[in-house]
Amino acid sequence: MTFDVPTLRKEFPTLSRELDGQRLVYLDSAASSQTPRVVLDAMDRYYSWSRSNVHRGVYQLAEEATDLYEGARAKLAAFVDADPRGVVFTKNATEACNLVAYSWVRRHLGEGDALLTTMMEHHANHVPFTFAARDLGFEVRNVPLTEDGQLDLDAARELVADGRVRFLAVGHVSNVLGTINDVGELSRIVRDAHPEAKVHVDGTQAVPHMPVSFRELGADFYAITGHKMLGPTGIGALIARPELLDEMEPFLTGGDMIRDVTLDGATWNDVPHKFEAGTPMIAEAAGLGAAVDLLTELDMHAVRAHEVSLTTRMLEALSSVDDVTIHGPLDPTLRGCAVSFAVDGVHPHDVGAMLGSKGVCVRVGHHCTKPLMRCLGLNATARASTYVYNDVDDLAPLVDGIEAARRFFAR
Amino acid sequence: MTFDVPTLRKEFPTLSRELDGQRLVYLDSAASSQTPRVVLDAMDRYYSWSRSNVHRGVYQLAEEATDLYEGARAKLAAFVDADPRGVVFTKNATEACNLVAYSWVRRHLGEGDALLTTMMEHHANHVPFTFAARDLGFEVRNVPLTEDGQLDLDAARELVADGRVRFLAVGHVSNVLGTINDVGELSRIVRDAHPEAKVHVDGTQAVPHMPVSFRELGADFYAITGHKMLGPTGIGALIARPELLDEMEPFLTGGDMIRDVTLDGATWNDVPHKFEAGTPMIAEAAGLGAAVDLLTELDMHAVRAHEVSLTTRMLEALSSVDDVTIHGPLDPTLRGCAVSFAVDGVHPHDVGAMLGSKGVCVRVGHHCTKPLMRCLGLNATARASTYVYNDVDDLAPLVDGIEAARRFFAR
Amino acid sequence: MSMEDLYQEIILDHYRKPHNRAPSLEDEDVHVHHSNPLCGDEMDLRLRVVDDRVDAVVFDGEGCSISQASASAMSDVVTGRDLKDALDLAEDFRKMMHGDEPARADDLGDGIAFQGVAKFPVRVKCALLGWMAVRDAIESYEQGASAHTVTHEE
Amino acid sequence: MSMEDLYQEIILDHYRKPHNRAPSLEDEDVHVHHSNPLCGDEMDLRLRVVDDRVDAVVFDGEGCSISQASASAMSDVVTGRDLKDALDLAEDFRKMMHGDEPARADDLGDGIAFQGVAKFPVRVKCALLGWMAVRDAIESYEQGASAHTVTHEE
Ligand SMILES: Cc1ncc(COP(=O)(O)O)c(C=O)c1O
Ligand SMILES: Cc1ncc(COP(=O)(O)O)c(C=O)c1O
Repeated sequence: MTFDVPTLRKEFPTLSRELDGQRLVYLDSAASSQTPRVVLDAMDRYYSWSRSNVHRGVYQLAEEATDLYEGARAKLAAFVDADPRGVVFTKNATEACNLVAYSWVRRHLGEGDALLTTMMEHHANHVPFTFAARDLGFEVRNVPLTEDGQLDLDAARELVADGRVRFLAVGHVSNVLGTINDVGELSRIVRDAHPEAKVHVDGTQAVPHMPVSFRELGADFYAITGHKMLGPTGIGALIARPELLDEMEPFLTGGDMIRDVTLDGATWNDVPHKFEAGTPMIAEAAGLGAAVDLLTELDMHAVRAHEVSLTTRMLEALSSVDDVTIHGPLDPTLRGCAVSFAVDGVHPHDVGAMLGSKGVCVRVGHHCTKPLMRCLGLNATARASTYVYNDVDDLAPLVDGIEAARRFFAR
Repeated sequence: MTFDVPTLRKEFPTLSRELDGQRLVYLDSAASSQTPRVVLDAMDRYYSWSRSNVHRGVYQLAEEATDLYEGARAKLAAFVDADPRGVVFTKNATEACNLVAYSWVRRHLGEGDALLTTMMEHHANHVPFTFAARDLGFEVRNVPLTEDGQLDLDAARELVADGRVRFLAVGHVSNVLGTINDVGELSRIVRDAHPEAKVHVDGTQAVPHMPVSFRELGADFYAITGHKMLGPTGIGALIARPELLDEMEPFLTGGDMIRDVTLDGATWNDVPHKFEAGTPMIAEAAGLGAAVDLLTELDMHAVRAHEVSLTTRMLEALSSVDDVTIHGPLDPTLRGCAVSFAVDGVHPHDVGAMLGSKGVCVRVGHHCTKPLMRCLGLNATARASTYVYNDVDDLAPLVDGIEAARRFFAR
Repeated sequence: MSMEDLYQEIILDHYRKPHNRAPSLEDEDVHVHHSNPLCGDEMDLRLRVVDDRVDAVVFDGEGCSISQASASAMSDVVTGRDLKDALDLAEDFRKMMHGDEPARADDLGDGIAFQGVAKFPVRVKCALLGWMAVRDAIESYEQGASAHTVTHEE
Repeated sequence: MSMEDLYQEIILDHYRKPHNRAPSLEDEDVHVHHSNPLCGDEMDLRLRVVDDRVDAVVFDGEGCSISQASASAMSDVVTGRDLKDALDLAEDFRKMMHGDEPARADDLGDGIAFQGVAKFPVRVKCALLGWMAVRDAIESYEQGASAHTVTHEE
């Protein structure tokens, strides 16, 4: 149940690049993962062999393109254990969250209602809902965090007690703290207080890294992005219960999502097409399909096992550096593999620049989680995040770089 | 001012494919164009060399990715003679039209107002507005067509006479009739009746084929799609006056488009970023940039000249076949290079299948223009459309295939 | 994709001389309207039922050769059958269009000639149009009053 | 991307021992708050004007070494200059950050050490933070009443 990282690494072209003569150490997969050759090849095959538009062509190229596109949908559905009719392709996870905000939240919530989200959400899973709240006057409530960066479920119980919470938006895994949230339990809390409440999960940081079953999770909506799971840029998906999609009004409208159009109205196509307006991301779907194939071949249980063991070593390594504070849970089994840390007295920007100068790529900033930053009393963190192509040999350069930053920026 | 089609054709890998031993004759560029190697190479370079996320990275890869992405914006802006601050990347033209519908139309039009569009719009430029009208109660008016498939501007004058029309949505070039609309004149008609009226142009079928200056056109919004202009799938753009974007509320919200987020609100980033939520289409932008470079190198005046001459020959060729009726203007200088036609007694589907069996790829169906189809009293047409890689040698297979269909399906 | 694979002679015969093609049907029990939004095909199908049997079925409308020929073949096959049996055949045909071997090949009559269409996904909807229309007509009849009109889109 | 290109000794000196860094300023005329949303930097800048000259300027806040050092160098440069001149230097610095040769290299004082930052686009905003804050403070002063507070985000 383990895989061979050095061999796998060869499949990712950027990883063989050198920066100023130093090996590139990519520790920013939580922002965007590297893309393996199989994914590039799948896209290239489409462009060089079957290049055409999907769905309406009567010639062979168009049929091949349609098969690629719909085939990718089936693959992704199988990968997350969902019904293909509930897989809507979007350009990224952000669009998926907005789809839910426009087609469900904005059409169901109003004054007197409340929406529950958390203090650790990525802006993609927060702003679409607060923006809707501003327009429609419903209330937004935020589940606070415990000391160790978990959702405070007792506080959540209180927040839903008045029965007004009709919608929950929660991240599956935090992109800053790494926390794996108990989405099932939080859903139960919300639905116990309001059985008809809908649950939307931001799975952006979960699906690349661990086995996920949409059916078992019991959510209504689940957002995914392709570029963090070995796929190309420009594609994501909303996974949803197809019956729910059936009832919903569309979000983006235009070609391909309609059944008929008259001068003053339209009837909608079947789901999931009703939610896919215009020419879709055909090459990107082909690429994402190939990424899903590779992840399936690696086996998501093995991926998770590799990452737990690597995160264990990462946490040890970071703890060994003086003046380094780790944000988020310290137990690797409770967390994903994005690890945020602070270096006392050195601004994250400077930590990042020093690491960058040594070929080590980490992310610094607020990671699109301003409410969380405020909650932690920070402006920014440095974050190192790993994936299938990382291994323990990537940890020494990280530690060396942090040590160098400490020395260089000592006052 | 002419270019060498046989040489150029070599740059488009799919075109060297054979179908059942026959040369592939691609006449469906109005649906999606072929993609040249330079575009594939640009995307590959990003994925194999600079693969990372944009905008927030302090390491070199992220800076390169940002340069690629913002560089593509500058290129596209120059290509259509617009301010880069007014270039918003979207996933396709349909999203661009929806952006306008959500961020301008839905926030400004209500009962008592009217929106003007035309009988020949693609669903992408029609349904987002009729859908908004249904929700908000404003009126939608449609400019009818003259006998020869032009907009009836006299009728338009009457439609705006009561001063209620506050918004115009019009296509620059029809994807079915080929008609090049006098967008400037129609805008004047609308603005004469209501000086504050906004003009949105669907330029999807114009920008790939002729020189376009957004500034000269005088529109407020202009929608574009990448996959019809030699670019990749999964990217389009809304071109807009930046001052207007400044005033508007965003559409999609989430990461990268905000300045600050608090628990119950957000302030927005500068334009155009305010309208680009989430991880953008980085590779796709790099690809679109390369497509724009190639088109610039070919010179859009030369492209247009090539297409006028080829369309002239296409119209002649089709007219020479018995029982063939051409829809839309017969004067090639008044039209783009999408040519719809009917073969008397043979259903378009059967025409398309026969052509497909001979390696000739044309589109059949309603082309996402149901209102136009009703207006023409048709259910579907067959459409042949050309681009820079087509030449007169593609016309004989088209004519042969139509003749074959006539014989085969004669009753 | 060769023309011969798709357009068998028997299909062309039905296309050139369709059976039971008519704009109206005396004493009709059900009238359904089906359209295939993707190719713009439209079909009106009228059904008359006597003693729980398909007494007569006629179709009319616009469509490609495959949709017209398939409806023609369908009309031959279902006429005279009891409703349940006709529904069963429609389901068999549908499955055949999705690549299954037909369970009742003999009973499908000329419908069997359309088996090759399964290889052409875009045309599957065309071949199904008439069959789906008759299925809806029967189901509408079974659910509804003695006579009513259903406008149904695929 | 080597550290030496970016972090010149003079920059590190300003970073380690910033000049005019303080949380308040007696008799301040303008207080502006700038933040760089991308890296989460925040800066409070206070300005006192006497006879149309920058009598004093202090800054405070959170930021990386570049933003802190640049603000420190800026404060040295603008103090004592008349407002127009200070604005002009801010513009010269801004242009330098966008790759232009500075027109008034000598007058930019230690600010000139930041020229290399132009090669690091993500850090340009950091280096600009203090300069843009002082520009806004002066412009606010010129437009506004004798004393007021402006919260301004880049
Ligand atoms: C005239 C016109 N407008 C809009 C569109 C929609 O473009 P896209 O599918 O790329 O969103 C198309 C293409 O299908 C078109 O031809
Ligand atoms: C937790 C989380 N949610 C949502 C997103 C947004 O994903 P995208 O930028 O692909 O829309 C991200 C990534 O930036 C993320 O980390």
